[in-house]
Amino acid sequence: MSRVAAYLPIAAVVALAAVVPLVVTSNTVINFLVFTLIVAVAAQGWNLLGGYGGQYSFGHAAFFGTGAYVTALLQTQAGWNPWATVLLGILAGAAVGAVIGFLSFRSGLRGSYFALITLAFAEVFRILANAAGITGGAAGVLIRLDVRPENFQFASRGTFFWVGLAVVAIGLVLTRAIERSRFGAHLVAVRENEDAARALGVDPLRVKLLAITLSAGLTAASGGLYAQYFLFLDAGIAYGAWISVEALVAPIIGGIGTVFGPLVGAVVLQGLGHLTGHLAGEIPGISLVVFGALLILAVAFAPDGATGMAGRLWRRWRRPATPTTTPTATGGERC
Amino acid sequence: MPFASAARAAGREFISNPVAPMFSPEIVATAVLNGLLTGAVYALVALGLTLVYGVLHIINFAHGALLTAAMFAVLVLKLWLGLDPYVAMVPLVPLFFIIGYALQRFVIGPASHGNDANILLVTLGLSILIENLLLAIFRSDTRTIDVPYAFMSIDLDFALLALPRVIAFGVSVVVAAALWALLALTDTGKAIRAVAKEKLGAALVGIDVAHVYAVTFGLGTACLAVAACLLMPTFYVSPRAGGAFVFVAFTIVVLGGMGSIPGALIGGLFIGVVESLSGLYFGESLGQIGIFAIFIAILLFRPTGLFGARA
Amino acid sequence: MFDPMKPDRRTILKTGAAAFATGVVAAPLVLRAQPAAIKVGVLQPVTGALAHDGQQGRIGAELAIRDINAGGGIKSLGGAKLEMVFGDAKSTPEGGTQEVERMQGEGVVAVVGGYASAICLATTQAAARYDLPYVVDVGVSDQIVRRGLKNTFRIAPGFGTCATQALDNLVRINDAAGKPARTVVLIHEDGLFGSGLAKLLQTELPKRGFEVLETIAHPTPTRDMSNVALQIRAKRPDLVIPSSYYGEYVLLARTMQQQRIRPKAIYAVLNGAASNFRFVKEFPEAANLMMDCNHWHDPRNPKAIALRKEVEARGAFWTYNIPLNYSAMLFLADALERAKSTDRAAVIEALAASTFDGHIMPYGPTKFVDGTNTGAAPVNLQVQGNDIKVIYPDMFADGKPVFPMPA
Amino acid sequence: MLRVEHVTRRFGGLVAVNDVSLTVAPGRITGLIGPNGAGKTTLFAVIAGFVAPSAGRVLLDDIDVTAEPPHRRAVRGIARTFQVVQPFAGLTVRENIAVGAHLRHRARAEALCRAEAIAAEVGLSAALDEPAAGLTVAGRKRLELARALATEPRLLLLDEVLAGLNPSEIRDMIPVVRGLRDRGITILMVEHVMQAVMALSEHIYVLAEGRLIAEGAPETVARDARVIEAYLGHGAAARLDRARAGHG
Repeated sequence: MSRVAAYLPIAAVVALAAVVPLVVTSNTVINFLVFTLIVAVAAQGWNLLGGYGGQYSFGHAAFFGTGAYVTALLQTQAGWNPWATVLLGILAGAAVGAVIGFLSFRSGLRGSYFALITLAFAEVFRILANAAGITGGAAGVLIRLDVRPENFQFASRGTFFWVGLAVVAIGLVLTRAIERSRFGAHLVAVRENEDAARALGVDPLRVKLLAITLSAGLTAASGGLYAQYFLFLDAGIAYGAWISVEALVAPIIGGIGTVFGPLVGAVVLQGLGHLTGHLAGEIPGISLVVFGALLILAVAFAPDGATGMAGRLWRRWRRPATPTTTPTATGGERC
Repeated sequence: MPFASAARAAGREFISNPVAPMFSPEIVATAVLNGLLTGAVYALVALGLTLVYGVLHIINFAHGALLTAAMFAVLVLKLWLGLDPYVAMVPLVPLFFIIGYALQRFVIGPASHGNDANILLVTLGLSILIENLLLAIFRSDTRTIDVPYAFMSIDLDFALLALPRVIAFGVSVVVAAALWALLALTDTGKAIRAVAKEKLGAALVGIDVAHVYAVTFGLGTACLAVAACLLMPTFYVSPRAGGAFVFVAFTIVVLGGMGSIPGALIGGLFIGVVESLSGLYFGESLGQIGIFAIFIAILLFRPTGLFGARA
Repeated sequence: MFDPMKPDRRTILKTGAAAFATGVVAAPLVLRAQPAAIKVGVLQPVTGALAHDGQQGRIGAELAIRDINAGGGIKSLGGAKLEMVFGDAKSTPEGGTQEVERMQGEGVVAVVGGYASAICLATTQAAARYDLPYVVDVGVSDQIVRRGLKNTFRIAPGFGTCATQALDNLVRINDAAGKPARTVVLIHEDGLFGSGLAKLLQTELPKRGFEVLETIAHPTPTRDMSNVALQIRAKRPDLVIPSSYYGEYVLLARTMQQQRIRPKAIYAVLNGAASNFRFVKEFPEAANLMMDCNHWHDPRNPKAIALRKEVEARGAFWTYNIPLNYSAMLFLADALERAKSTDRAAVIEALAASTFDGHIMPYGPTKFVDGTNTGAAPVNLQVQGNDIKVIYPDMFADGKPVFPMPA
Repeated sequence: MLRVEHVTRRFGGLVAVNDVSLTVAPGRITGLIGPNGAGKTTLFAVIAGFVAPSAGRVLLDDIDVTAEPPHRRAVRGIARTFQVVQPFAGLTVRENIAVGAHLRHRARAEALCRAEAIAAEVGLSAALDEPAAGLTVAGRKRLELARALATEPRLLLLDEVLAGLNPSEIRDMIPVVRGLRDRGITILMVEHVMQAVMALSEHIYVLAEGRLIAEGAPETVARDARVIEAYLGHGAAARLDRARAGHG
């Protein structure tokens, strides 16, 4: 596949999505979409480590929250520009990822153990943020409403949609670039079989560390976006289990270890959440019941998620038209 | 913002708690006893988790949600039929055995295609599902039940021990012993141990592995039913109540050694006492962080646990 | 579930479409005999962790709208009826923000509710983008009114007011009984609410002649209160002042009773349980004679009495959320009446200048200073028998304090 | 090229490898044989760096690599296959081989290109875009070999690449291995299939119960009484001798 062909679908999807605020005038819909994009970014982060690296984190809230708190606190306490604090939040989230990754991967934790320890770290952060003075404790942090673009606050929700879409696009491109890189090949190899990878000259610790750092950075970006959009944080939002769950469930529903899986999953999940909310009226928790059920069903019946299922249907539908061998043909061009 | 800054100062003070206070020997002794009483129930919750881990080699993330479900079952039996929580054990233990059996046999097993990572996700999905189903049915209120013996206590001269908690301690120890005996002495126990050790070998000698898995899961869930019956006379239930116990149970399981029944019992009692004493000396809040700190430290530095079986 | 006037889905869809149409065709065309309904946003968390409180708040708002409409609607606007646009904040700030956006889209004239501080902080800001008037019901954090948002009006007393009032009232109750209490143990949850209050009490109580023997923090959730009870027992205080959420407070009260700890009074501030009928009903013995300084209705107000009767007749528990939201809606209706317009700037102006004195809460005439209703104050309550009585201040009281508790 | 000096590896009370020393000369095929449980795979794991020796050293080109992890040794030019094949099951054959090729080629396109060439070399061209999980046993063995080759090793450790293959598959494989030697790759192969080892190797070490019991040219080793005893049991050498005498 040529470079252009590899990135073309991303460009097409992003371009198509960018038109949405021009067509849709309802702020409710835009607001819903912005939240979906924020979740999608967190899910893209999770997918790098979980989907490509096979390390299932149950505590991505640790990175989301760090990104969000750093973004918010450096503005409110130190008065820095939010564009800068969002970037610093990403760096801080990545650093937290590197430290947690170093501690757990060096101790050889994987599978259930890795899931448990990430969950524990996120909980410790939540408790600390809830108690510490600097985070505003249980009352949370509030970013002052001051609508100026240079202040990362926009008069129109549509503008924020584009900002969120830009970050999603960066996530898509980053994922595709990793897929097409040596690091990506190593990461997938470590997921599939760590011993075999080591025999082929792959340093699993290094690969997993890089993966968790990038993953955490991307999820921290999602946290920064959240802070700038809702302008309010508390420990339960920033470090709560909800974002760990959303970041994990979305890629699994959408297609784990694929470029578009997290985005598709986030759209499907948020959409379904809304739909069930409407259908079921005010029965509390009913949309989460659907989340849980979908997760189980996806694992049971669609291990490659919505994108995988769509891909299979697509191939089945067009098989009669174009006979065989497209992959080998493109493979031949490479050499 | 005078008030907020006052609050911040308070927050700081609790983080860097000053000098540990001195307590009389009576208070310390009572705190230890309290810790043992609480720890026994922790152990019971951990027992189910460690049993499932020991045999299926998976961490059941739905454990907390199942405990909550059992607690609500106790509540419903009390409210609708006036059934005493201790009597409720009679229907609930077999019921939860069946629920656990069915979950493993018909949901977790088939859905995860024998892949460990999938099991992790399926049990996570189950926990989300169960917790929110309970929320949908019972709403988010905190509920309690009133029993005539709730405030009876045993007077030890220096301490008053709540009768329901003493009962909970006794029953927990008996259940742990019974579970150990079941594994050591019965044919079912032998089959479970065989599957735990060598799944393929066990299958070759004609043991129905899927059945044994499900039985194990059922036993683990039945332990939760017992724990729920013991907890409800003194505790409250809300759709998130089980979550308060589950991390402690995880900690106990890694502390006692994954899969070890004596380890879970000793670990539970140990954590109970540690929590009680650190709560006394460093404040309850720090006690909570202490559990996580122990948990993380053990996973990082001694994942086989402090006591009990090797992994 | 209690639901006095649940609209079926079709009417919601229809009115939604109607709102869209009128929005497009513009207002001057309204020349019909029946004036167009005025849409009022009611925002409460009716799902998620705060669902119970949200459902209660919603009941209050709904009943108020029903009563206002039955009384002829907004007369200065030709008897226009109020129409509720309900939004579920899902117990999260982003859930609330989402609903404010929807309400804005549906063209509400104002939003009432919010309940939790976190939700109120986020949603008032979202509403401020559109200069949408926002009447906060509970939202105890004083940050809500300290940001200079012109659209935000909180009718209930905030944290600072409640804390100082609680202290003053304690001193007066103690003095009136001949100062039986001198020593205090403070129990608090370790979040900002509890620790903030504890810090304040720690500095203020000694100035008023009390001695704080011990301050004990506990997290939420706490699985076991035995140690806390143990420490209380060792200190033998005259007063125990707890500030915790419902579950932990119930646990503490039960453990204290089980450990036979009987101080001269248990005096709570803004507590989750001490003025909750569920607690009173489920644990009459543990709850009896507990005091709380909190929001409550005015027990002498006939409207409030009738409202409570009606709610209890339908099998729902009575909590302060109901009269508070009821009162908030009356307050808004009064402002609309005086504004004679649904123009947002006019409504905000009318709200800010309000001297409304028809509250069913024990409040004096409304007077807003920087978004805070300085006419509002909490009252002291005590569980007596199976009821919760207002025992202080005397002008609202329907009971006499039982203090100290009989041994 | 490779020197193993006095390597011992204990697992608890069990001594899997006991004071073994051997050298592998460059450009040749060296065989390592022995009955089941002789410690061949453990010794292999020590050489490749997957298992740390309890005592002794491993030297590559006179550099002590005993403390180096496997991936560092791979960079130095040691490649191994696994007795129990370890494919990246979720990836295609091409992607599997490319992981190995990435060791010397950073660019993705180049690595994929190399993978294609190597697949041709081991006879996997037809399966390039198949998922590795779908290969036959013989195919997986070839994949193991191809991946190791893709790292462009100087020393190739082959752990029973012929085990589990049928005679005709073995016949196909032998020239492949020989071709590698001819390209200048030094090979150390563990084999159970005696015939093949004898045919391929220029020098053979025999391991039994963790100890080295014999070494030398294939013909010498095949006649060694200790080797025959180790393989066929006590007294086997004598019985064989008598049988030969009878025929002669």
